[in-house]
Amino acid sequence: MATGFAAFGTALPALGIAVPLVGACLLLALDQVLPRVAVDALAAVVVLGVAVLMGALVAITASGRVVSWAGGWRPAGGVSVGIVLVADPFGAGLAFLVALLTLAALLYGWQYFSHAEAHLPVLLLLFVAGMTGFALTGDLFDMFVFFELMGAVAYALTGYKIEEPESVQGAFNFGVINSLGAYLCLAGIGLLYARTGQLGLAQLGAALSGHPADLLVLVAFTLVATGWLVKAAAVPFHFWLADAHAVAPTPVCVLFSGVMAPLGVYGVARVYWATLSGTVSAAGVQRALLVLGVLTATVGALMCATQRHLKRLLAYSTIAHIGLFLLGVAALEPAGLAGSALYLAGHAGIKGALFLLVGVLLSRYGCVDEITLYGRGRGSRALGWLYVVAALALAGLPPFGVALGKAISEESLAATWLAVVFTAVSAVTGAATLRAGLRVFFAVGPPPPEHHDEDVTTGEREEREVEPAPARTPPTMLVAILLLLALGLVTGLPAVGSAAGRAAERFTDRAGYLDQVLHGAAAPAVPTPHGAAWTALGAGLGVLSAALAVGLALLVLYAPRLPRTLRVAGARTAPATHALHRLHSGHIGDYAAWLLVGAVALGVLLALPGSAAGATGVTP
Amino acid sequence: MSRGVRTLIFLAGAAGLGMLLVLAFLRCPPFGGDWHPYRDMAVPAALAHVTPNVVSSVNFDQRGLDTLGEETILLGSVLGATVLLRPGRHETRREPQDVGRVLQVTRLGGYVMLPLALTLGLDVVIHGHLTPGGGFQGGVVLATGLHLTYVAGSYPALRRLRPVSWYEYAEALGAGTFSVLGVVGLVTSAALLANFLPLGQFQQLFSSGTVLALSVATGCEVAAGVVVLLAAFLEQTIMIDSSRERAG
Amino acid sequence: MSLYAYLVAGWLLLAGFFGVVRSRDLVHTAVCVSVAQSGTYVLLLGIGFQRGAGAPVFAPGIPTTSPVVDPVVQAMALTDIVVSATVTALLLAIAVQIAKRHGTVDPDELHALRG
Amino acid sequence: MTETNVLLIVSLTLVAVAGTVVVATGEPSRQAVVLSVFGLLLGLLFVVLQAPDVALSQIGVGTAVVPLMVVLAVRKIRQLGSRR
Repeated sequence: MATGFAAFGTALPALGIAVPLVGACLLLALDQVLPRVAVDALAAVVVLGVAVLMGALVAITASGRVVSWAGGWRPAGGVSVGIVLVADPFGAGLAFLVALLTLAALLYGWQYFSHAEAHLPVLLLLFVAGMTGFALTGDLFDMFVFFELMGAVAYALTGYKIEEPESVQGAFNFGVINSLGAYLCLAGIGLLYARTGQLGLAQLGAALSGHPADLLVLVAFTLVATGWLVKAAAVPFHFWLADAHAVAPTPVCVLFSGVMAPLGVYGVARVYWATLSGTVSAAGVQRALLVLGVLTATVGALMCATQRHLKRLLAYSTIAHIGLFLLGVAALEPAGLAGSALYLAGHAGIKGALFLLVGVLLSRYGCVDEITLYGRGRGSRALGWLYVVAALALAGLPPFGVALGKAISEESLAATWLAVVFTAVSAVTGAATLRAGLRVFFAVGPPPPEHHDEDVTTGEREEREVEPAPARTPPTMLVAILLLLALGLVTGLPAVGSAAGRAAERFTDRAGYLDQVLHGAAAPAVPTPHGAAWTALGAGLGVLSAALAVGLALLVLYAPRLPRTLRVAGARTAPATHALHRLHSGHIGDYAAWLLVGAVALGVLLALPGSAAGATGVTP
Repeated sequence: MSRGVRTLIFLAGAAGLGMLLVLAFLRCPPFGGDWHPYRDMAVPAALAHVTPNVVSSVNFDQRGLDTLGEETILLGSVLGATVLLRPGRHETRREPQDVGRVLQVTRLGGYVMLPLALTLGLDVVIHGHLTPGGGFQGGVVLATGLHLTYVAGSYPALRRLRPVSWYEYAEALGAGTFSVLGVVGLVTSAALLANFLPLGQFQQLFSSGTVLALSVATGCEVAAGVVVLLAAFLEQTIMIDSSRERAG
Repeated sequence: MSLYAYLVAGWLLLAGFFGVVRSRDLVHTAVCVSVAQSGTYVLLLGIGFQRGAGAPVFAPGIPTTSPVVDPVVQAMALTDIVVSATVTALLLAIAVQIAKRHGTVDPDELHALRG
Repeated sequence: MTETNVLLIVSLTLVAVAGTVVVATGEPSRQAVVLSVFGLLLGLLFVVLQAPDVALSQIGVGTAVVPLMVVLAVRKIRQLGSRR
């Protein structure tokens, strides 16, 4: 019985990849024959199955990693020709999150989403397989393969609405930039292979350890990290994200913002801790993550605050939050990582709910423009209140998971100025989200003036995703929204916090990872660290950023009634904002040029001597 | 951003990255050297599983999970391309005409080559574990061979050879077989994509266990997938009338 | 000589980027992306090459002890080729739709996504 | 030994030049032809590098399938352009 259970446990990571694949093939063969309801139901059953399996995997990994060698090529003497799947609580948790969000996406699109002759559920299942594989594999080249799988399916999903000019252009930009990033990443993998002759994360780690990183290893890490950071949409690799997230079908946006982009941050953290910690200079890694994190958070927040296209607004807020996740990782210690992980999970639920609420607006009014929609949502108070709650949760209102993760991250970065960045960025993105919701659902403030700026994308002319427009919101859509909000709430539970703390200890234990993967050593128990819990200070900062968000939103809404001097001060910042908008040109050539510059900057930040400890108050 | 500024930013980035790459290349082991630790493990592993083509052994046995991912990328992209190239709301299908301007020599050449290409493709698929080639290469040859009838100038003939929905089933069948063989390995040998079939004798057709089976499944998927992919592009160009489509 | 293969790989990678940056036609852009990727094939196979070693396929009559070049990079390059072909296919399909919706495939004339 | 060196240098140079020409060819229907040649030269390089499996793939994909898709896409885009 005990061995049977253990065998079941080691089979789980493989099943997380194989079950959606078999399901996709089955669905592809059957979806011309079966009636619509059966196709939807089959897809939902497969994803529910994956969710159950990955939930079980999360439970099992609480007591140690699950290591399984594909093909049965177990290592001898610390090396193997095979590929290893390694599930630890973070990897398993991400796989679980993927399944849950996909379930919500399918539920939202239940029977409604027009996908005649367009295989949407099949593409979603393949997407699940790609993301699960990326989260669970312990092999660098295999990560690249699953990265490309995620990518290929995602380009098609982004361009899915072929009738829309924005949609196809966004898909093209996404496809080109992600592919170029992936090729840089593959060049980096090649360099590491040239040096070590290994591809497994653990084998690479073992082969590299003992010597400080030379330029080859640094350049290789730069290239690999560039690939993952393109997926994560860190500035200046971020341009594609708003283009793609704003145009993809709404249920797909839930997955894009909730897990696909955050998987890039996970990739960087995974490769660093499993392979390169102790080899590359921690000070360099910390400096690079801090600079990119602050830049990403600031640019994302500014762009978010100045959007009127609701889905673009949410997309830029995702960029801002990715910056904050990077800052949490930048502490390079378990507490910051635990904070980022909780933040990420809570954000996935809340941001998903917000995207779906905007999707409901789109299905009703065929428009996602804040100014055109002013007051038009007044008929649906309930949705309005859900939106306000979600916006406040995004700003960091306790007891949601976003607030807990944010608090833990802030406390792990001892420097005060970083806590200020966290609070400011949460407040600004929360305020922008809230402002839009208050205008649309409650007609707060005077009607905003219509003004045309060729450097701003409006959302006036969008294709309805649901034809014909439903008279009232179908219950399945509401259930999906509530499910995602509940996810945001559950991730704020103290028990989840301490589990994340233990998971982070496990994640950063490089020696333990190598021993277990390469030599089959048992995983030792990890202590629950301090700091992975609610504190008065953390909750207070959460309330503060939520209150700031409300204040800022009201300030903007009532801006025309402000004293003249204040308005002039606001107008002074306009040229800077305008310049920032012009950089986001939608031009693929610009994006490719910035990608190269970003890669070089990353390399320089990693390689410069000296320490960033002075700025953060953290000594790696 | 103007073209000039964009190019300047590119040049700065390219100079930097070029420098980083050269610095890294200078520290690579010398080109053509004999230090290849993975190779030193992979070759005995391939021989132990009776697979003379070591690349096929790496692809389908030792690192089979990569290939599972790769075949799924192909499946997803073919599906994605057909989704992206589906007729829009205002588009209509028209009946294609035979292109009349093809030289008789070309036409004859196309028809003569067809059976040759199909035989060659099948040969490459089923001997992938013994000689260079395998499911992917053979599948591409098969699909390309079929399209020689298009080079021969007869799109209607190609369409008769190619009821696209059958190929879609074949593609799903090939990809599904790959995944299912992987799961069978998980059940029988407790490892995804384990080589659970009899290994046979060295240099025999029926040897190397699942390598042959996975290679054939891949061949089926790739041949069908490439046909579906090219069909989507051919449909767009030859059969879909976009003249009533509004421009953005 | 020992660096030449790697330099060619790096050159192709950057040439592809250059093409994307300067492109005036999205079909051209898609093709340049595939040129950038071909740099990675050259890099991988260059890394796995060994002078005097044969292909990693033991035909009848060739002793299994004779030296062969690295088969692992070849398997990686094979995967890479599939990825390249499929990405190019997707990008071309999207470019066709862009031509329909925007009436142009010149990136300088696409204005749907700004700010 | 030197023979291999010559072969390597020649095929690498041809690949580098052909790749550059592909990028420099702005007109996509001509680019499809150059791309096909580039694919073939890459295939030859892979033969020299003792990678027949990869060469076979590259020649199938790079000289036939991808250029054909490029030609078809260009033709479709032309059709669209001609009516405006």
